[in-house]
Amino acid sequence: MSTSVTVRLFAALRERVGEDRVSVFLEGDASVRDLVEAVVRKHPEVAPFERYIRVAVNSRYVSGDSRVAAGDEVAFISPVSGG
Amino acid sequence: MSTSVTVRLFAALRERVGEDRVSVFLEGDASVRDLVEAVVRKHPEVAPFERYIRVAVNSRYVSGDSRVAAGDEVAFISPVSGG
Amino acid sequence: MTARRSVSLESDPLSPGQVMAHVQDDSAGAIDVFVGTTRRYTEGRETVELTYEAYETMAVAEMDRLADEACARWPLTGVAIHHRVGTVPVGEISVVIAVSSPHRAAALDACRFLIEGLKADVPIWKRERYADGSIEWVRPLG
Amino acid sequence: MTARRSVSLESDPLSPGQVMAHVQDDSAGAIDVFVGTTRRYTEGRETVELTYEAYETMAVAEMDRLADEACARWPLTGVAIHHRVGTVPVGEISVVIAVSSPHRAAALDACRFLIEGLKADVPIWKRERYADGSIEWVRPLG
Repeated sequence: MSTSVTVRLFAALRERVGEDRVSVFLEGDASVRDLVEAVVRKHPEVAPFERYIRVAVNSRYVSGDSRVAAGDEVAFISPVSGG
Repeated sequence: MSTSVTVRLFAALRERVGEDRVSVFLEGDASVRDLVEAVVRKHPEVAPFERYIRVAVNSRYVSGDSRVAAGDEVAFISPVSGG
Repeated sequence: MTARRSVSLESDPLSPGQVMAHVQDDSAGAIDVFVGTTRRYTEGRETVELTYEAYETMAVAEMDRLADEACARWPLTGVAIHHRVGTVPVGEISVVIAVSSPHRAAALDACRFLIEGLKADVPIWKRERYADGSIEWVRPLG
Repeated sequence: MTARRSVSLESDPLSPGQVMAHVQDDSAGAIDVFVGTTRRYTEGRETVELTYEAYETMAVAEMDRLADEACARWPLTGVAIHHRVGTVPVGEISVVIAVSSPHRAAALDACRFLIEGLKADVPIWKRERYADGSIEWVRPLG
């Protein structure tokens, strides 16, 4: 079984990729870590951000072990600078 | 040589004594400690405050060893409660 | 106690007085208000304006989570966090955090917790436009 | 850097916005404002109003000294301390302290230092009038 996951991008990461969302296919029971790797394979320009990105699923930060399911809203959060 | 020193009183201490200033005579080279003792002798109602009072001379807190000179503005500061 | 609560993203200028009004309460003796403004000079470079971009739904959710956590840790009567998005010229306000409590230490501690938490976790990003014409996202790699 | 400075005792109602305006500065990125208000309930007793009495010349001198000390310890761009005297009904403001700095930690630390210093040293005294009719100076014996 393969799922399409769309990831929202913002700010520097959005500009770097040139899109405000990217989609990848994940096989079976994929983790957040698998998702990040799949995005970096498809969009190598994300690589410099990889170690700084936190992943949010449905508006909450999640760990790399978390699972991603079809229908989840996923976002890559590069270091924030509000305030 | 004897000096008359006037001490300003505020708030609870003022109400306790019933006056907003009291005067005492001090002999010679008197310290702040001597002044407090002289006021308590003359106005025994000040005694409950004695250990809590800080003394200000010319708008600055001073230690018990400080000297009091004629013309100084002296005040007894009971525990403050501003803010 | 249930604290008054106001969390929002705003595209119009922020008013500290209005944010403070959200936390005023007869049982509060202390209010602490933190205001972040656009600074003209940073390490000698002149800034003209900042632009804030937010992941809006999550930013509001994170600000709410921070407010929940502050209310769990301190006896608060009100918490407000208002952050601006879009372009903010020098001298204007980007964020206002207001906290009320019966006790001043709680108001001060909670306000600090909220601004530190906001800067660490709330998905809002800042792009700086300098007087020399350059435009940069602020520390995109942490 | 020379910080903007405003220290005063006021018999009219205090406005946090006006006090804050005294410390606003292009080179400040952070402003912290502490507001003390008259609380209705203290340990279950209802307060109707407070009356503040000051040894005015010394109170201003001590607030100035605290501002000097804060400016010596932190890189501040502005310090304002305004305290009300006379009668302050429940819900009104008794004190506003505003501090600005390029750095938020400095603004927060200095604001806390000033309110703690004010409560410890500035010769101002508070008399509480309760709903049950009694009138008391607050902790006259420490």
